[in-house]
Amino acid sequence: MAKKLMKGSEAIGEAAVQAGCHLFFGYPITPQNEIPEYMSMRLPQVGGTFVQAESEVAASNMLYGAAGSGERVMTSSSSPGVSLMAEAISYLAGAELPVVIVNIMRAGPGLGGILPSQGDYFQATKGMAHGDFRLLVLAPWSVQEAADLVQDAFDLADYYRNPVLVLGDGLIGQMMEPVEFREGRLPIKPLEAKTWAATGNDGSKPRSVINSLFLDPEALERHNVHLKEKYDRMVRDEVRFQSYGLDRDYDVLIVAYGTVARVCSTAIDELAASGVHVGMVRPVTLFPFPYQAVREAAARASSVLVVELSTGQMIEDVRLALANSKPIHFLNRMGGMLVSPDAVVDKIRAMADGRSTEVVHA
Amino acid sequence: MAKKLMKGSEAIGEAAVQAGCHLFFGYPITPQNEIPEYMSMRLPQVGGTFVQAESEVAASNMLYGAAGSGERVMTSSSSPGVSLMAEAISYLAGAELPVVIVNIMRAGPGLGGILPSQGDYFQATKGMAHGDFRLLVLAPWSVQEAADLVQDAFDLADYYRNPVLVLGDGLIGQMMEPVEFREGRLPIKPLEAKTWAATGNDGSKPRSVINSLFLDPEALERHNVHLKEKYDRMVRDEVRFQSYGLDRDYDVLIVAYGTVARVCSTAIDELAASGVHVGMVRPVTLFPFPYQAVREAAARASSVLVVELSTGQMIEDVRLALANSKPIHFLNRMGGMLVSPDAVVDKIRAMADGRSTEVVHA
Amino acid sequence: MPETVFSRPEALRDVTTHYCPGCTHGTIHRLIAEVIDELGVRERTVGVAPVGCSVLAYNYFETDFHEASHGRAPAVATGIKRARPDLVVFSYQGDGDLASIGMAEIIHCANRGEKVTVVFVNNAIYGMTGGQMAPTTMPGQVATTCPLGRDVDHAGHPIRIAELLSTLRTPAFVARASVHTPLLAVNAKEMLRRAFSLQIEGRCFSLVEVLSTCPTNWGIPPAEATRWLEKTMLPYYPLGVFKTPESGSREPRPLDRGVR
Amino acid sequence: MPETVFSRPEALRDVTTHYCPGCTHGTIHRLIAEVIDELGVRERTVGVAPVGCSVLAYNYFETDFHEASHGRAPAVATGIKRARPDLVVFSYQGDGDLASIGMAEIIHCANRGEKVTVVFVNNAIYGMTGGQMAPTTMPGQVATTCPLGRDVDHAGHPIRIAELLSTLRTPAFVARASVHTPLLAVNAKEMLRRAFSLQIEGRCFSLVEVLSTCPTNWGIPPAEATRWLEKTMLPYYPLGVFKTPESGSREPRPLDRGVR
Amino acid sequence: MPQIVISPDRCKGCELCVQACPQQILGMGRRINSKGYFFAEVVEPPRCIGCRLCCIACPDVAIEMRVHGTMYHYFAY
Amino acid sequence: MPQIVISPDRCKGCELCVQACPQQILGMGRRINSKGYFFAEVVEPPRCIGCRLCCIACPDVAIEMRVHGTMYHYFAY
Amino acid sequence: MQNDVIMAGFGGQGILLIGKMLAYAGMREGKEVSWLPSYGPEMRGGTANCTVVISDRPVGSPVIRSPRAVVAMNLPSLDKFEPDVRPGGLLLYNSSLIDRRPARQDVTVIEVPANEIANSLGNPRGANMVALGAYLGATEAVSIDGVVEVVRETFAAKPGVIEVNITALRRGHEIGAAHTVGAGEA
Amino acid sequence: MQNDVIMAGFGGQGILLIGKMLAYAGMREGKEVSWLPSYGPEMRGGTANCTVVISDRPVGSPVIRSPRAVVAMNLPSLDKFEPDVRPGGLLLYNSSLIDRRPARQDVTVIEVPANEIANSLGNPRGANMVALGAYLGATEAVSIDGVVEVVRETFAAKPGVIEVNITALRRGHEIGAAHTVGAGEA
Ligand SMILES: Cc1ncc(C[n+]2csc(CCOP(=O)(O)OP(=O)(O)O)c2C)c(N)n1
Ligand SMILES: Cc1ncc(C[n+]2csc(CCOP(=O)(O)OP(=O)(O)O)c2C)c(N)n1
Ligand code: SF4
Ligand code: SF4
Ligand code: SF4
Ligand code: SF4
Ligand code: SF4
Ligand code: SF4
Ligand SMILES: [Mg+2]
Ligand SMILES: [Mg+2]
Repeated sequence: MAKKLMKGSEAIGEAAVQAGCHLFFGYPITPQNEIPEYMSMRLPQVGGTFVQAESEVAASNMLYGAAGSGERVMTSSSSPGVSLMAEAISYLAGAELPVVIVNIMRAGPGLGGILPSQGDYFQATKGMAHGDFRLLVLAPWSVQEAADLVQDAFDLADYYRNPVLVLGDGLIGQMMEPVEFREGRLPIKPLEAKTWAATGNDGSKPRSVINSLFLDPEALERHNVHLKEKYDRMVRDEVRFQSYGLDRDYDVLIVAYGTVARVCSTAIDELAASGVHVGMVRPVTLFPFPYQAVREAAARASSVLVVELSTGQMIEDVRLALANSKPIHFLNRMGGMLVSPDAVVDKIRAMADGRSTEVVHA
Repeated sequence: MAKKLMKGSEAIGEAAVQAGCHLFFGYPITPQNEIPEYMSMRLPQVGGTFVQAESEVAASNMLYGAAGSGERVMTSSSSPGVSLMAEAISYLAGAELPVVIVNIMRAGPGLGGILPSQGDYFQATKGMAHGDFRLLVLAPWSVQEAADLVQDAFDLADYYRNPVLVLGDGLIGQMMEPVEFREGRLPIKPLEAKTWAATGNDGSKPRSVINSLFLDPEALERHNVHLKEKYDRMVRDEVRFQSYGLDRDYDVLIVAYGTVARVCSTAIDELAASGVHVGMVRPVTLFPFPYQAVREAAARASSVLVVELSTGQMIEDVRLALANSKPIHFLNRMGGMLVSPDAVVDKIRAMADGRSTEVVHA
Repeated sequence: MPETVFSRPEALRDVTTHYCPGCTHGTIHRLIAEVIDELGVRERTVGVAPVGCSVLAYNYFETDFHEASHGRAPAVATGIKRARPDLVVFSYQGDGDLASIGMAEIIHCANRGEKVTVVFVNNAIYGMTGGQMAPTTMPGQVATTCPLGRDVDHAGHPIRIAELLSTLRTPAFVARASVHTPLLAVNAKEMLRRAFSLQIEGRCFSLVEVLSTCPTNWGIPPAEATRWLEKTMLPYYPLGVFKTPESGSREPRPLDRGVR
Repeated sequence: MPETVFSRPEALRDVTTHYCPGCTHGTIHRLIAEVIDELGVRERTVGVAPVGCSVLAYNYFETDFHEASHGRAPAVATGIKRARPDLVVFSYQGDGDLASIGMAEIIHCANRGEKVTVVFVNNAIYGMTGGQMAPTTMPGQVATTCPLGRDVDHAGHPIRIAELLSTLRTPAFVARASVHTPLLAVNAKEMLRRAFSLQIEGRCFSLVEVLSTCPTNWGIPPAEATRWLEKTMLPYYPLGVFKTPESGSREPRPLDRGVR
Repeated sequence: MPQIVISPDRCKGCELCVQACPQQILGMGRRINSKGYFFAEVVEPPRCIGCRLCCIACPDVAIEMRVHGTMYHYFAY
Repeated sequence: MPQIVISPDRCKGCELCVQACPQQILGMGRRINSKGYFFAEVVEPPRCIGCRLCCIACPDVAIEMRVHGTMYHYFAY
Repeated sequence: MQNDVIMAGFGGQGILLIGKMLAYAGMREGKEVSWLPSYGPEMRGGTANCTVVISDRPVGSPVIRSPRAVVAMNLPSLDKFEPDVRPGGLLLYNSSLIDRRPARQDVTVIEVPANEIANSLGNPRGANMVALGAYLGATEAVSIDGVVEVVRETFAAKPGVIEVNITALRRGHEIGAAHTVGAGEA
Repeated sequence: MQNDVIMAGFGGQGILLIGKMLAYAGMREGKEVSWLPSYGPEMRGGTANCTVVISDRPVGSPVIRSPRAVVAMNLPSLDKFEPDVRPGGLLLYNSSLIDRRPARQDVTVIEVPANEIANSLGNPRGANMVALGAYLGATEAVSIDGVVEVVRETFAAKPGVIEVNITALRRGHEIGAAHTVGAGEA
């Protein structure tokens, strides 16, 4: 198909529709209102259903019901709304339901503001809710990638029977860029019929019960082991990242994700023009995190710079990857303020001439 | 006061009352129903108020209103209920309200089961909700310590104007042990009058607005920086841990928290009886985590064993502390199954004779 | 040859429930199962279990099931029905589940007119968690979180779900029944049949509130519990049909009109 | 000396609001502030702001304030009032906030009989987020999430909060007013005065629903918006007092009684 | 002739059937079943009028009814 | 004599006062204020009857009223 | 020195209560104690059990996988806990409701016809007290006099049942004392 | 080669629209483009702006702190963005609504009486098109013919306004072309 100039939010919606998403349940929240708005217009055109839920709590539980019926379903929200989905997301993971959840992050905590942020990294990758579970987390850096990852997300969700979170920020949601949807796209994973779905039972197969309750602790432990094995498979098979400028020698390695990585790419280009070579590893999956890629790329650098729109969350994963093997520096903005290419350039210069000090952990 | 044999849940309630908690808002959930039940009986006796909220969402927002009025307030719940409080907890942190929240963890994910678990470690210490914030997290290992930490929690909450989370498990909630409440207990921190509280304004001070909204990103960034500084102060001043058996030489260092650490202490005693010396560092604050204590104690050991009732969450903090300096082994149970002293003994033996393999990260 | 004129319906699995002796959750289960059998929709019925004593309902019905999170069964049912309008979807919820934590979900599900059936079991208490006060607990009734009895000045009056929902403008079938005597149970089954039938015909949302006993947490034996229900609950929770898809809007009019 | 017979009330801060031209949020703010002034309670009043266009209400009232999370203002107000019964507590909430996400909180706050006052601003739309459908959006009304107009078969009929709440058994004052003409605004102020007075007397929960315009998201100029409100909303949302603490229970009776 | 069959293992001894029977022919036995409950028994089978009120009242579907020959019911069920 | 004072900077040009005035003596001016709005003006001050409907209708408290001497109101406010 | 015991039976047999009394008496003797109930699946009508630890030093694990003693008041409890008793430990079982003999050879087995004794004392609900007495008799984990005190306090509101319960306790104690077993070393 | 521009004005001035048209035309010429609106505080009646990047290679940062060009349609926008223009860059301002001259000496300043021109063309809502035309004229960021095409498509549903808008665009172009400025090197 030809390229279309689309808002990130709309591209996400269209990508879902083209991936066969038939139901969307959502509740408005800036900066992603265009996703439900797009779906309310688009889904009826393809025989699908859009329901404006009464809240994010309800939306996420509608998702649970619809996913348990075997349909491809999605919801989207922004930070505070995602927090309200926490309990249901734990249920979705516990009941192993394939759903796609989009979080277009805004700044917090609390009501915070509506401008871009990456303050939900920990929530997305580690402590989203009670209980031991993981989401597969995909972080696009452009509108095109957002569309691509949303489509992949549906396949991954179905394959692993696990919720997949697409983690963008206000920039991804709001900006327009050219997008192309591949025609005749095939699933990226071999997918089986959803025989586990609860769609009525005529006795030809065992009853389907969509459930996360295991009153017997031994059974629940087995379930936990089963889930852990699944997460381990994701760690083994689903790590995605992008290297930038690793084809040359570099002194500093940047680790950044999402639109921040784009800003860094501009800075890297500018520095290259002035003869300073910097490399970058951009995690595309935040869980599973590309520990090995970061470790290997860092091995060639003398120091590492982590850039985030938060007080420092992904930096913990970078520290886990590096285990003190390289000094780590940190550049961040918060509250909706953005990191500019200039700030990255300055920071790299400061690292070079000793004005920047390494982050040391307590 | 004389020792009383009390259920952990009741001791938590009584400790709160004695710390001057005047209001409790909660919603029933096993295994901590005895906390609201106790409060419904006890608070009216001291002129306080118990409100059974319609949900955990409501309870946590009632907490917000009451805390913003300057009163000492508490809620308690168990894992799924805490997930429903996520949004409000982010608001509480953003608006810097001092509250005490008790989570008596049960096994997950989803509805899971009601038996003890430590599956909410990540949620408590890292990703509780959207936005960049931290809770001070206290993890008792006995009923007496639960009572003590609840009292401290009120002081810490007031001092830092931050929510404090007391993280127990079903054992803490359900078991009875002797408890003693110190008479004439003084606050552990110098506390100031809550002039920031919104209690009506006669013009004698600036208006009080309890709020986490900052539409101006520069203002929100300043707020984030302010919060980060607060968390850094906690990291500097509030780390608590307990050492066990570090007064002798040891080959293995155990890191465990909560009731699991108690189980480990029995195992350590049993091993000591057979001439094998094992040390333990028990984090009492999970945030801030005692990185340094773990690092220093591990330096004297040849390997480290982390024991948890989860797929492995605190182990990430131990890895951050150790940065590959020592091999880490892991012992866990899940789903409500408990680690027994025998299992710990076996694991230590297995580490000694090479049957246990180090945990290696992706 | 003797003919069996009363036995376990097909839609009810042949297992012993975990319910306490005399708990009428069991009776209500059976009535639902009988209706499902009689309407011949067992193979396309999907139930939604709540969090409450009936959390294990999925073990008792011979149909596919979803276990919902506490209070959200109407949202889960919405998701199922919107995904698969050909299915017959019912939720089974207690009074803590539906009338407390799940209040928003039930009102909006009813108001959207989702074509699902809700069976609302009102036993005036939180059974599963050990007898805490429910929104439906009677004034003066003792519960573990109102040890001196529900004080209406502090906790308000019991909520009447059938009445509340019947005021919504969207067409619906709303009724209240009880099973504490066999004859009333027969009537309850009739209400359930109408509720399921209206769903199957694609007509409207339907909800049947069923008064139920909780001998364990009321702290009285089953037979006495039926008498307590009769004496205490029945006057406050009148039985009958409150709304039919034909009966239109029943909301109160203003006591006095505003200036125009 | 000229006497000033109309000017900004003391309880309303002397700042320009962020509301769009002609948005009646401003009018409602002023009426509340006038009532607070006239009752002489400004110094002990605490407001609770919602998430919605009135999210910045705390900048406009000269009283202490709490900013609540979306829909939970009644719970926040409960917390404040229970902590400090001597304060006069009011929440100010939009229809998305109160009637959608906050449905459970408003019903339970009213049902517990919290001695707080809720000002419920019904503008039939989500203003702040850019015009999505609200539970109060009129049938056929276009909104960004119902681009072809609200379809009652899909989204149900608009919810009437005053009617819904007036059916609860717990004593309360519940009224609906409008401010789209000056005379109705005067009446709205009278309703607000009664609502605050009943709280101050410790009598009961009180809620005033106020119909409001959203010229921006309705996509019509302010003067036309008042006419649209009059023509479209008023017939469906009648004005008046629906419940007073004296008027007792107003819930519907069953259409037909169950077998006894 | 209606015939009432009470399953000793399904019965939880709640006595609701005893209360329901208009003929007062049901009673609690003195034996304990595998779950620890005393279970209900038919005291005078011949007096049963086949009204099925006991069956309907039993929350545990512990009572079945069989009939030989035609019979009338109080109500359609 | 009632005197209407419209604050040009507070006025957002919504015209609600214009619609409210029974004397039809309010109108929109041709000047733009600092926020970019055309603001309301009193066209014929002497015809004002002091009913305050304009003040009540204004969502932005942009209209004040002063009076010289006693006056009657349509309603208590 | 540590005594630990798992007491188990039907929900209505008063198992949790005698466990609490034991722990309470231990505390009053200045011992370190813990009492831990099974709070298993949120279900009705199952079996109940509790673990009591009484020790001279701070109680380590309140969960005991291999207890020094088990008191089984019904068959399911015996089935469940018989295998867990620590070798050399103690197994008391309520022979009134359990019609099989325990199979373990490596533990001291004490047969306590608790319901029969209670019935014979005209105190049918006192079987739990008989069992507690028997446990005390066999282990002397705490002194019977201390427990008698606790009984008086516990039933202060129903003075009518105090003496019958004390009698039941003492009758159990006699049975247990016939098999005295020393406490383990911690 | 990269062109980037921040366009800013009152909410109702059609700023976001001309930004989109620019980006769209760029895309159709095979360039890489991004369009980013300010979606600031959820408030009404403020100012609006958007950033458009048109480049030969994948767009790096869609956020431009120091744009190569600024189009300021009202005074608050000029106040806000004048300092940010990259030295040597371009500053177009709507002199119809802005009564001060920009102070910057190190950038090319182009005065565009956008509203006056639009009014004079009988198309009072066309000031944005005049400004867009002026920007195109000065930078040739994309070809005016491409934009004309986009105008035709955009207003396809209201054919009546197409030609007046194209005229406004061309009039702006003439003004801008008088000051042609090359695009920067990325
Ligand atoms: C989010 C959440 N909150 C609380 C609970 C605990 N909980 C389980 S069941 C229940 C209430 C049960 O009462 P009801 O709905 O009346 O059902 P019943 O047991 O009386 O049939 C509660 C509060 C939970 N599981 N999840
Ligand atoms: C949890 C959460 N969900 C959604 C939002 C986004 N949001 C902000 S205001 C609003 C609705 C506003 O509508 P209404 O309450 O009717 O107020 P109005 O703006 O119309 O006055 C929504 C959905 C949010 N801030 N938080
Ligand atoms: S606790 Fe109450 S509701 Fe639950 S099964 Fe027992 S009697 Fe029934
Ligand atoms: S968007 Fe609507 S409700 Fe919000 S300020 Fe503007 S007119 Fe008022
Ligand atoms: S069928 Fe009727 S008469 Fe016969 S036993 Fe049952 S209740 Fe009694
Ligand atoms: S009603 Fe059923 S369970 Fe109850 S006693 Fe009779 S047969 Fe037994
Ligand atoms: S006071 Fe009355 S007459 Fe005078 S300008 Fe205002 S509305 Fe018109
Ligand atoms: S009502 Fe107020 S804001 Fe509107 S035009 Fe009149 S003076 Fe201006
Ligand atoms: Mg109940
Ligand atoms: Mg609204």
